This record gives sequence, C-alpha cells and structure tokens, in this order.
Amino acid sequence: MERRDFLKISAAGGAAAALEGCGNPDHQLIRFIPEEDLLPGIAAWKPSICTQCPAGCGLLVRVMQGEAEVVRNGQLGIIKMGLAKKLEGNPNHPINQGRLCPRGQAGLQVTYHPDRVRTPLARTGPRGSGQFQEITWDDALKQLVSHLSALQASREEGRLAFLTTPLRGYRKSLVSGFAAAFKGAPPVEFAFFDDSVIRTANSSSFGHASPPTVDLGQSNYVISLGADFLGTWNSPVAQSIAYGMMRKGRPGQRGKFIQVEPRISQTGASADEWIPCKPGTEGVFALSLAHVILRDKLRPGSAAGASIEGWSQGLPDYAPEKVETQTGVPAATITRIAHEAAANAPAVALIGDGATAHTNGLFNALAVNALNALLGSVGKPGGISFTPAGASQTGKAASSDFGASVRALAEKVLSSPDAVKALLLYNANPVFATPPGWRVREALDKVPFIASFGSFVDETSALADLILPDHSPLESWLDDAPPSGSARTVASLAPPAMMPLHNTRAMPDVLLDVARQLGGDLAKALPWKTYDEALQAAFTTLYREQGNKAAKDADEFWSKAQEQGGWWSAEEKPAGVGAGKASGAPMRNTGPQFEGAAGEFPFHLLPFAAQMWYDGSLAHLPWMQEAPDPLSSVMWGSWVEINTQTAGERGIQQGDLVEVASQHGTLRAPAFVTPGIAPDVVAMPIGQGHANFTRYAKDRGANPILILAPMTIAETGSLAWSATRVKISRVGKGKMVLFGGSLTEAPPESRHR
Amino acid sequence: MVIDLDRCTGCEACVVACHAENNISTVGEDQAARGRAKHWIRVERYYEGEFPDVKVKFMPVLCQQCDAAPCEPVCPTYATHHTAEGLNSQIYNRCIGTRYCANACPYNVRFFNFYNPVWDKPLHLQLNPDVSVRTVGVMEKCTFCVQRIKAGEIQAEAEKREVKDGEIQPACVQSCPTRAMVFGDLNDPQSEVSRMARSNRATKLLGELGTLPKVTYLQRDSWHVGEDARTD
Amino acid sequence: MSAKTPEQINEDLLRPLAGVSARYLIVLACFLAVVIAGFTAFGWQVYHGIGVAGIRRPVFWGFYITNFVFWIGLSHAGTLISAILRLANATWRRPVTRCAEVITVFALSIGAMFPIIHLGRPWLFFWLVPYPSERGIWPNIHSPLLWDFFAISTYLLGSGTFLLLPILPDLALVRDRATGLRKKIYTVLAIGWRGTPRQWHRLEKAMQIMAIAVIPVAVSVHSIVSWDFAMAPVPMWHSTIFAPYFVAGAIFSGIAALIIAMALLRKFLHLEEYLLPVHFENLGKLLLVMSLLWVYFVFAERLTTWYGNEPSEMAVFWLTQRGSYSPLFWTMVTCNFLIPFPLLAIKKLRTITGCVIASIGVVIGMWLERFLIIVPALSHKYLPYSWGTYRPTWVEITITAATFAAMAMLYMLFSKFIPIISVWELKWGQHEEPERDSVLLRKDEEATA
Amino acid sequence: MAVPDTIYGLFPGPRSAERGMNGLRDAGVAADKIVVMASEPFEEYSFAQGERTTTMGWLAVCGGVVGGIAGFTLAWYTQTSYPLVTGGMPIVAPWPTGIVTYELTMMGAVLTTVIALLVGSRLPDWSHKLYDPEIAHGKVLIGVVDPSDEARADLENRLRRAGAEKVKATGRFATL
Repeated sequence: MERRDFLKISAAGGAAAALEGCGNPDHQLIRFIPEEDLLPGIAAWKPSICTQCPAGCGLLVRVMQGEAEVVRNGQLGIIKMGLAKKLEGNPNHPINQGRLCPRGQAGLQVTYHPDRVRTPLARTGPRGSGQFQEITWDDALKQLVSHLSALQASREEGRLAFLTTPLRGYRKSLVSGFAAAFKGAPPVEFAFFDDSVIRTANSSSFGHASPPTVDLGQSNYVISLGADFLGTWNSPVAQSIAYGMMRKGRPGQRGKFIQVEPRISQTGASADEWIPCKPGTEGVFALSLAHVILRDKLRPGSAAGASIEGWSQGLPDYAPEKVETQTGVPAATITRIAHEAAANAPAVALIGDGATAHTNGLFNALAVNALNALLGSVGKPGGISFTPAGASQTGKAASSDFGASVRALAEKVLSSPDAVKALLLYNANPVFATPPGWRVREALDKVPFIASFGSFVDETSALADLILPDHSPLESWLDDAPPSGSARTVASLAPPAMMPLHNTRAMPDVLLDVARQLGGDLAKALPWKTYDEALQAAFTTLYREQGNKAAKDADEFWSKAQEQGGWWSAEEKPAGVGAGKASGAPMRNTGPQFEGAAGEFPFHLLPFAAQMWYDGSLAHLPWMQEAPDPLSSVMWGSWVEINTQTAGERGIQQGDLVEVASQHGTLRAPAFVTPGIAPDVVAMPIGQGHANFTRYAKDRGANPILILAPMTIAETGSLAWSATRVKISRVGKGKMVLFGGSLTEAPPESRHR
Repeated sequence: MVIDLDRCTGCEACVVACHAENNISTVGEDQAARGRAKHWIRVERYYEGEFPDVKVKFMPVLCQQCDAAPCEPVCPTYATHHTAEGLNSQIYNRCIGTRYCANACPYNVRFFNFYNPVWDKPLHLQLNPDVSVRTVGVMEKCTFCVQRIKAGEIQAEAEKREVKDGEIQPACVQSCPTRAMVFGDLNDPQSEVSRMARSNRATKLLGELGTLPKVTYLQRDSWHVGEDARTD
Repeated sequence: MSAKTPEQINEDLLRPLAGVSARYLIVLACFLAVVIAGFTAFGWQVYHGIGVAGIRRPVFWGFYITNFVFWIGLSHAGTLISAILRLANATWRRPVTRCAEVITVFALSIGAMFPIIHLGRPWLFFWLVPYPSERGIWPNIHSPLLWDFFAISTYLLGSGTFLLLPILPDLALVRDRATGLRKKIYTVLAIGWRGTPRQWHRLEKAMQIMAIAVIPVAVSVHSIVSWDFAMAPVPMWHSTIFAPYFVAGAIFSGIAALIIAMALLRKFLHLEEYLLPVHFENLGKLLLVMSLLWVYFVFAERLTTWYGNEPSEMAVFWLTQRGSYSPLFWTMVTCNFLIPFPLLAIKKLRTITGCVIASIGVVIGMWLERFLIIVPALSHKYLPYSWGTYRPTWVEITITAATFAAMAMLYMLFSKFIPIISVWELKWGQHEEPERDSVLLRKDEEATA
Repeated sequence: MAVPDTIYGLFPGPRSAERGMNGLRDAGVAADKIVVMASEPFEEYSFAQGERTTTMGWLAVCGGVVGGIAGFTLAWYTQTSYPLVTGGMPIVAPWPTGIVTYELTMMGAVLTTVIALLVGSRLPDWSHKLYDPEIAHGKVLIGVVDPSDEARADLENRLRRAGAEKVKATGRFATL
C-alpha cells in the first residue's frame, strides 16, 4: 500500500522533473484534437517489424497516450496521441519468439531521435556542406517529378538509378517495380555486411541462394568459423534462442560449441573452445576436418564435396599435419575435433563474417558446406536448412550482390559522366561504408540530381539535393520476408504503431504518388493509391497461394495478419535442399591474398560488426552509444584490439592512442589490449567515425572502412574486408571510455605476494 | 531470479531493455568517462588465461535484492528499505544523496544522479509513464521492475486469480534471447525459479558476505559427452 | 617560570585585545577571501549538482568525507588533552588548555559541515535530524550517520561549554579594565561574574565533572566516525581495529595541530614568557607516543590483512602498498613517523622548531591517512569489473582549502576578543603560598570550634 | 537590588587578605556577614573557603540518567512509530539504540552540570552588586556586610592593620 503511494508521489515528482529536463513553453502551442482514442495510462501492444538489422524480428510496440509536439498540415502544436514507449519481441513471431536484441530495443530511439529530418529539405549550400532549407512536400514532389519527367522527355529513363539499403518483401517489389516500369536501371542495393558470398555458396551447394537457417537447438556439436551468430550475424535472436536450447534446453544433453576465428568475438566468448586460426584459413581448417573424417572413415563420404578439388581423393593436401603451419592450429586439435564432431551427431558447421570476407571467402564457404554435407547435417534436425518462401514473396529471391553493384555504379558514373542523371537514395550509406578505393564519393558528386528518402542526414544523404524524409519504421506500414531464422514460411506485416511525429511521408507512398503524377506505364504498373493498398493486394495473392487454412477469406487473412504481425505457416517445414548447381571446375584454394607486404604491414586488420552499432547505421542512437561493448566495455567511441604480448613489445598500454596505417590511409584510435586476439592481428569495430550522422555519432571514433584495401572476392565481386594488412604505432595517451574495470576476475593485485 | 551463466551470451539485450523500461538517462561521453554511466544491469566480462588458451566469462549483475542488504541500514532517511514482498526498494523522494548505500553495496549496482537527467527533445517521449525519472542527487538502482510486478499482480487480482508462474517478467528477463534469466516466486517450491535455484550449479554472488542475495547464478557448465540427465 | 605579578600577567595576556595591526587585517582578509571562494564553490556545486565534484562510481566518497574525518580528528586536540591534563592536575597545562579547546570547538564545527556539503541534495540536510516532521517518518537510528549526528552534537555541546565556562572570569577581567562600548559588551558576556568563593568553587567543581564527562564523549565521537566505515562491508573498512585506530589518529593529529597553533600564538602574540619550551617539550613527548601508537596500529592493520590474504582486501592492500596510491601511502608513513620520530625522540632535536616541523608533517600525514582509508577501498571493491579511480576537481580542492583558511581565521578572531591563555588559571599557578603558621592557626581554631 | 551597606578593604595579596580575614573573625564578625572577592580561587587560603557544594556531582549523574532515558525513548519511539525493516535487522536494534542512549546520557550530564553551575553561583545576574574593579588588578576584597555603626571604626582599623591598601565603604556609610 504505502509503497504504491510512494510510487505515485515519485511519479509526480518525476513528471515535473522530466518537463523541467527539457524546459519548453508548451503552453504557447495550440492543441490539436486527438486523432485516436486511447485510455490514459493503459498500454496497447501493437505489432511491428524490427528494421535495425536484416534479421527481420517481429515486434510488439507498447503504445501509451502521451502529449507530443507534432506538425499537422504545416502547423506546430501539441496533440494527445499514442506514443511508442517500448519495443519487445512478438511472442508469436517465428523468428524471435518474443525475444529481442539490444539493437532491436533501441529502435525506439529512431522515431524520437532529435536529429531526424522532420520535413522535406532542399540543398542550399554546396554538396556535402549539409546546408539545407525546409520546403513543403508539394515543392519537394514537384522538384522530383520534374527531374524524372525530364528524363522521360529526353528518353533517358535508363539514367535513373535507385541506390537503396537491401530491401525485402513487397517493399522490394515496389521499388524494383518502380524502377522497371520507369525503364530505369534495376535498383542497386548496398550494405556493408554483404551475404552474397554465402548466398552464392549455398546456391551452388544446395540450390538455395540464401543464408542458412541453423537448427542449433537440436545440435550436439557446433563449429562456427568466424560467424558471430550470437551477436550480429544473420539472424542473431533466432540463433541465440536456439543456442539456449543447445546449451540447457535438453535435459542431460549439452552441445559442445567451438569457435574458430583469429579474434574472440562476442560469440566466441561463449564457446567451449576458442581456436585462433590464421585469417582466411577457415576453409582449409574445415577441409582438414573433412580429411580426418574421410581418412578415418568416421562418416560415409558425401557428394556435396564434389565442388572441392581433391575431395574424391580424400583431400590429401589437407592432412592436419600439412596445414598445421598454414592454419596455425595444432594437428592434434584438428584430429580431435574431427573425431568429436563425427561422434556427436547431429554436428553442424557455420561460417560467416570475417571468414567469408577474404579473397578466398567463397572457397571457405564452400568448404564448410562440404563439411556439413559430410557431417550429414544438411536439411536434418540439428543441421542447416533453408527458410521456405511463398512463390509470391519475390522479395525473398536472391538479391543483387550489394558490394559489386555499388562499385559498378561508381565505375559507370566515373567512366561516363552522365551515365546517371538522377539518383534516388534510400537509407544506403556507401560513402561511409565503402573503401575510398571505390571512389563512390567522387561518383556521387558527378550525379547531377540526388534525392534521398532517408530519415537522417548521413555521409551519403548529405550529398543529396533533395531530402524527402521517410516515416520512422514505427510510423510506417511494414512488411518483411525473412530469408532465414525459421523453418516456417514467414510474411511479416505491420500497420503503423503510431501516428507520424513530424512532417514526413512513407517512401513507398511517395513513389506511388510520383508514379501517379508521371502517369503512363508507371501509373499502370503501380495502380495503388497508398502502400497499404499494395500490401493488401499482395496478401490477397499470398492468401490464395498459402493462407486458405489460416482464414476463411482474403480480408480476414489480411486483418488477422495485421493483428498478429504477419502470416506464417503453421507447420515447420524447411525448404527441401536441392542438389545444388555446382558450376564448372572444382574449387581450389586460391587465397587468401592480403594487400600490404607482411614486412612493412605486419598486422592483419580485422574489422568486425559492433554489437551495438552493427554496420554503423545504429551509431546515432544514444542507447547504443552508451551501452558498453560486451567484450571491451567501451562506450561512446571506437578502439583497436591488440594482443597483450604484441602491445607489450610495442610499449602500448591500455587506452593509449595508436595509429593504424594501411596503404590506403591511417586512423587513430585508443588501444584495447586483450589476450583474446592473435598476436599478428588487430581488430576494430565498424560503426564509429561518422563524419556526419546526428549529434550523437558525428566526429566520434574512427572508421576502419576508410583504410581498407579495395580487395574483392573474385566470384562475387564483393568487398574482401578482412584482406587488409596494417602497421600500428603508439602515438600517445588516448581517451577510451570503459565501463568495466579489471579485465580478469582475479587480477594479480588480489593475490598474495 | 535465476541467471544461467551457461546460457548467457553477453549480448546485453537486458542492458538496453532496462534503459528503455526504467527511464534510465544516458549521460554522454564526458560523464561516462567520469564513471557516471548508469546501467542498472550490466554484463561483467572476465578474460581468463593468456593467448591462445583464452576463455571469456560473462556475468549479468543487477541488484541482488539481498534479504540482509548492507545498503539498507546505513541509509539515514530510510530511502532504501525492505518491502513486505522482500524487495529492496529505493524511495527516490526520501533520498538526500549521502551515497552511503552505494558504498555499502558489495555489488556496485547502485547508481547516482550526479546531475539532472536530460532527454534531448523529443527523446523524452520515450519515457515510460509507469516509472518516475530521478532528479539530481538521488540514488537509483534496479527495482526488479516493480512497476511490472505490480501490474501483473493487479491484473491477477482483477481476474480473481493467483499470479501464474512466469507471468511477471522484468524487462531484462523478457528480452533475454537465450532465456538465461528466469524470474518468479522463490516462496513457491513449484515455480521454475525455485526448481532452478536447487540446481547443483547454483551459487550466490559474493554469498560469503552473508547478504542473502535473491538472485541465484547457475555456473557455466562444461562439455560432458553423453552424461546423463542432471538437474538444471 | 619567574613569578609575575597579576598586573604584569594582565598586561601581557590582555595586550592582544587592545587593538589590531594592519598586518593582522591583511592576513585576516586573505583568509577571508579563501573562505569566500570556498562558499562560492559550494554554491556552484549546489546549483549545478554534485557532479561538479570528482566523486564517481564506485568512489562515491572522496575529499569531503576525508575532510570530515580529518577535522573531527583534529578536534580531539583540545578538550580531550586539556581534560586529561586537568584530571592529572598537570600544572604546566595552564597556559595550554584554552588554545587547545578553541581548536576543538572550531575544528568540530568545520568538520560537522562536511556531511552536509557532500550531500547530493544538501538542501534536505535537516532530514538527518530527528524531529517530528509532516512526512511522519523519522531518521533511521540504524544508520551510523545518525550516530554521528548525536555524537557530534554532544561533543560540540560538551567541548563548547568546557571552553566557555573557564572564560567567564577572564571576561569579567576584561570587563573591569575596558571602557565604553567594549565595557558594555563584556559586561553582558561576563554575566555578572564577581569571583566570590562560592562561584570559584562551583566553577572548579563543574570543570572537574566536565573533564570526566568529555573524555568518553571524545572517544565515542571518533569511534563512531570510524564506524561510518567499519559498518560497511567494504574491503579494508570492515575491521574491528578501526575505532581505536581512528581515536589514536585523532589525538595524534590533534596534538600536532595544538603545537602548531601554540607556536604561532607564541610568535605573533609575543607570549614567549608564557608558552615556554617546556610546554612544547611535553606536548612533543605526547606526540612521540602517539606517533609510535599510530605506527603500531598501521602495522597491526596491514599485517592482519596481508596474512589473511583475502583477495578483495589484498587488492586494496597492494593498491596502497605498491599500486597507484603507493606514493601517497609512503608519504603518509614518512610524515607520520619517519620525520616526527627522530625529531621528537632525540632530546636535542625536540626544540620548538623541531616539534613544529614534526607537527606539520603529522597534520599532512594524517590527512593523507584519512584519504587512503576512504578512497582506495572504494575504488577496489569486490567485483573487479566495477573497479575505478578518483580524481578531485577544483570544487573539492577549493572547499578543502577554505576549511583550513576558516580555521585560521576563526582562531585569529578568537584571540582578538578573548584572552587565548586563561589569565586566572595562570595567576593561580603563580601567586604566593600561604604562611604555614596562619594555616595551622586556622586549623587549631577549627578544631576547637 | 541596591548595593548593601558594606565596609571592605582591598588587599594587595592573599597573605594580607588572610590576615584581614582573621582580624574580622577575631572581631567576632559572623561568617555569613563577611564578603570575599578575588580574581582567582586562592583555594588553599582559609578566607577563600566559602561553603562547598557536594551536590553537583550527583546532579550530573541524575542528568545523565534522565538523558539516557530520553535517548532510549527517542530511539525506541522513532523506530516503532514508522516501522521499516532494513538489512533484516530488528526494528529496535539494541546496538544502535545503545549508542544513541549513551550519547544522550553524556549530553544530559553535561547540560545539568552547566545549569547547576549557573544556578548554584547565581548567574547570570547583571544587577548592581557590591564589587570593585580593583579586583581585576589582583586585589582581594574582604568586607563586612551591614555592620553596626559603632563597630565600623574598629573594623576599618583591623582591615588597615591587616594590610588593606584601601578601605572603602558603600551604602549608607559611603555618604558619610
């Protein structure tokens, strides 16, 4: 009783403090009539979809009535409205089953971010100066339409390019539909973390051009080669749930988990064994395991290895003894692991992140696929399988190879200046996330007209001439078709969880509007008035195709999908694994190649996805900046991980400022000295070092991508971001904000001496 | 509450969930550098061994809601005391900021508002109306999400029934992807927490201090081939 | 000492009250400036929030609490010492007692401010006081801070009256010699003291009782201050040795402060014929004893910790012994022992200068000791992940400086308005002895009567 | 109250004062009619032996007891009037209560002593009383309150003979 009273009192005090915290003359603003009716203090839970990373988790948004300053038809005022208060996982969603990762939780701050673009902007200053002026939507659309119709007039539709963050589901269909109907170039999708290698490998091994869904939950032996599957790789929440099952979900059975990577990732930290192999030799390691299994007849041979040279002969070149020096892993260890893995079926191997970002990344991936086939874990419980998709879910189809295409775009523009006359930009940030060697920045400078739909001014959208701010995800109609993370067919769907706060419009609606204004084939191809109409149409198709069990008619299917956050097949039926279209000559290990002579540049630079900032697209969220990195506990900045011994030799102390230099540039960051990294490797988180990305991320830390060599993976053309060699030197005292004190639990100080 | 260290992957979903649920303000780089960052729950990370034989240990640490809490008696104003439910409560209005409790707490889970919290508009719209914000000079700490506990109890009361086991979840527990954290009623021997707390991996953090923590940690397990059912 | 007539004594001891020199005013102004700076800093802290101080997680207590313990410790100079000397009826105490008791009262008042200064919400300090409030809630008796409240107020009252009562006759003295306004003022202050045997006897009796009462209070005060720490399960705090350790340290620093004060008075008030080398000699010996006692305590504390080898305690132990705090630690040992010991142990060196140098060392050393007890322990508590360090800011430093200035200032003012040496006690020590026969005569008469 | 009719001598020092005192006694002046004032106790002299008090010590003890009871009551009442459990300790915990009780005991003792002193020595009292500033210069005042007129001359002689530097009279004598 008393306690509750006290809570009331404190709540009152709290509210007062909150207002005072951001003192503002609210009373001077006019009050709008509420657009929706909500009971004060009663929370409504609305489904939504997490867009913070490609995993596509389902959300429940806790919406409560509050008072917000909003713009309604050009007028600033106060309105009582439903405000998203917290994001939690959607318990019914097949991917994340009610759970959510830290990045997902912070999605809330995207909507309320103080530096969101609140109204259309037109560039005033020179490109990249970041000087914009506010304009009305009418003017904004007029500008856009005039540029596009100009292209049509001069029959130069082909010179319209669409540069976007990787899209899925019907949003992808819409964008590509728009590009196609306009007769422009197909949309170029770009993201730094590029799964094209894995998709290529899987398509050639298993006939599925998509990342695998790993059934860790029933696995007894997990070998992960570089894949940070509990942190950022693929579908981390789904994988974490399964990991929990693997560890303690099955009474009496606890799977063993081995992480093979040169630097302990957050995932490696949870492994039973961490095996530091030399960068780029993950494939060799996998084949060495395969060699032992074949040699000792631990398992029946498998055809899947056919794509690997020497498979049929039992991989003689990969005998543990032979590869010992190459991989840096003792032969005994390899042999032991091979035997353990074979003895503890189901056993599964997965590969990702750095391991696939070497020049021989595809080889590594194929090797692991072959190993999986040999372990008999493909398409089996406790092994890898593939998330099924409805035929109509075009978005699910293999996307273009991100890296390759943005590089191609840049080259095209640089070679023939007016190859692209207008560029539509959607949330992709290649200026931040491509090596300078690709000259994306110069290319974009050459494009006469750039329109961005982004909600924030980042390095790339700062170059835009026109910014047409999108709603935040919570304010938008969302849909998704996650390519992995579940054995069900998933078509996520979510109506807006709250009214828009600012004078923004949903990108798809703008496209439809533009299409209508341009008329012609475009209008015919995109007949819908708003995006939700388009979605409803798509879901009607999906209903005919799949949902007849789920609902009595298309409308019910549609409304049910809205209520529960999408539609997913009732039964878990992974997509069947095909023979795979292994193409041409068997694969031989050609790498890894590194740029920079080992003499001059003694260290491998290993960029990695930061748990909080992912690829840097989340560095603008204060929660993400202040949440300590799981391993280094660094807040509000970046760092360079250096092996204890190496640091000792170079007189580098914890937190000292070090200079990291490659052939393509240098950067400075404080050193995090740790035993968890190989002596010849330095690692850096990706995500900081933004030149222009809101008050929280701007000019903070350093961006390792800027010193990466423009090395590519031959087969996919994507960036080999682990292929750069660097040298390091101590500059002086640095500033590293650590949340954690001692690195070890029993530091020497606490022992008898 | 029970925390299974064998499941915990140190992902820190709990940390951010806690920020979102409890209106914990971010303090910014400079203050964070001065040790004023507030994380009611943190994931402690400890490296063991030297390269290449390195192991890493994660351990989420939050207020242990001790039954014999050292922080309580030292507070001159009863700002922190033990509730009937056995929670270690922090009454912000009573706190005058002697910070004695934070010194007395062996787990360092108490956090102090060195300044008034600030939310750059419109970030203040994210604030949870069920949780008061704290002003300068006031100590704050994990409450086991008392507002969620209360909500659950009121709900059950309204429906004229007992609170179901696992129905009430603090934000950290709710978010945990690996289900490493389990919350429930330790007085009910049938509840999942009670069952887990009886595990042979169960330990208390700094139990030797006699603080009688209410959080039980299940120690990291090792790999055992084909070993038979053990009580987890 | 050469017997002086009451007239001479009056002349010498009341001279300081006569008037002020320019030098006096300048020095006073300087101190005042520092004090004002201190108040400004505090104002700044109240306005912006306690964050302007250097305290942080996990070191939630820093300079402020150090000063608190230090000043309370210093306050054990006077009352305790003079009370002991009174009871022991050490005649050489007469010129010493008052300057000692003055230190007590001022140091105590200064020290008592810090628990308020260090609050996160100082404007609510009165919530520490047990009074029937509209909130219906009382302070928590379980909290050592409450014990502090009671102990300090008792000690302040005790030592205050202990200082004031013997001042009455001297006030009367000043009253009789003064003229004009000052006469009026002192007439009021002297509350009509006439010096009848009746009054003298009661004063003497009262002083005896006070002396008995005030000693256990003084001991309890610093024990309780030590329990502020010992009650918390913090490595190296949670120790049974703390109470005596702190009390010893308090007396130690107290004597040192007294010696310094006396030396200054002697020089500036020209009391060479009253504060004699013998006084410094005797106090020096006391200081020596305390120094040895202090070393003994430190050794006992360190030995048990080291031998016990309890990890969390060892962390703090090594932090001070060899770690980042070791420079301070060894400075402390030097100031508290290595310097004072030879100076005080060797008779030749136990001069006034020698004693003063030793005392200065001790005052510095004891401040460091308080700091080293508080900060390293907090910075290295049980869970290594939450270890941290502490750096004071200008705010804390200014306020600390201000307290020293305040002490000096108050002392200067006091010595201007009240004879800093108890005139009547001094006279009493010097007047002629009664003629034996007359005494005998009286005895017979009483017998026959 | 007006200054009483008094004849007194101011003696340079305790010895002469002692003689003066004896003189008065020999003249048969009752002890309660003799007034003595000095700027120091002179306890070892008989003339400075006013009536001694033995009660103060006991008063202090009583005060202590009262204070102690008050302290305990305060501790007990404040804790029980708004009972909150902290650290699993009893609401009224013996040890802390003991400390508070102890401190207030001492405070009680000190306070009563001070009061006893003031009351016992009739202070404060700013009213006009028999006094002579000469005392401040180390003189000892010894006099007779309200003597008979005929005894006056004799008393003055005795005081002078004993070595009184000055012999003064107040009240009605002063007018003569």
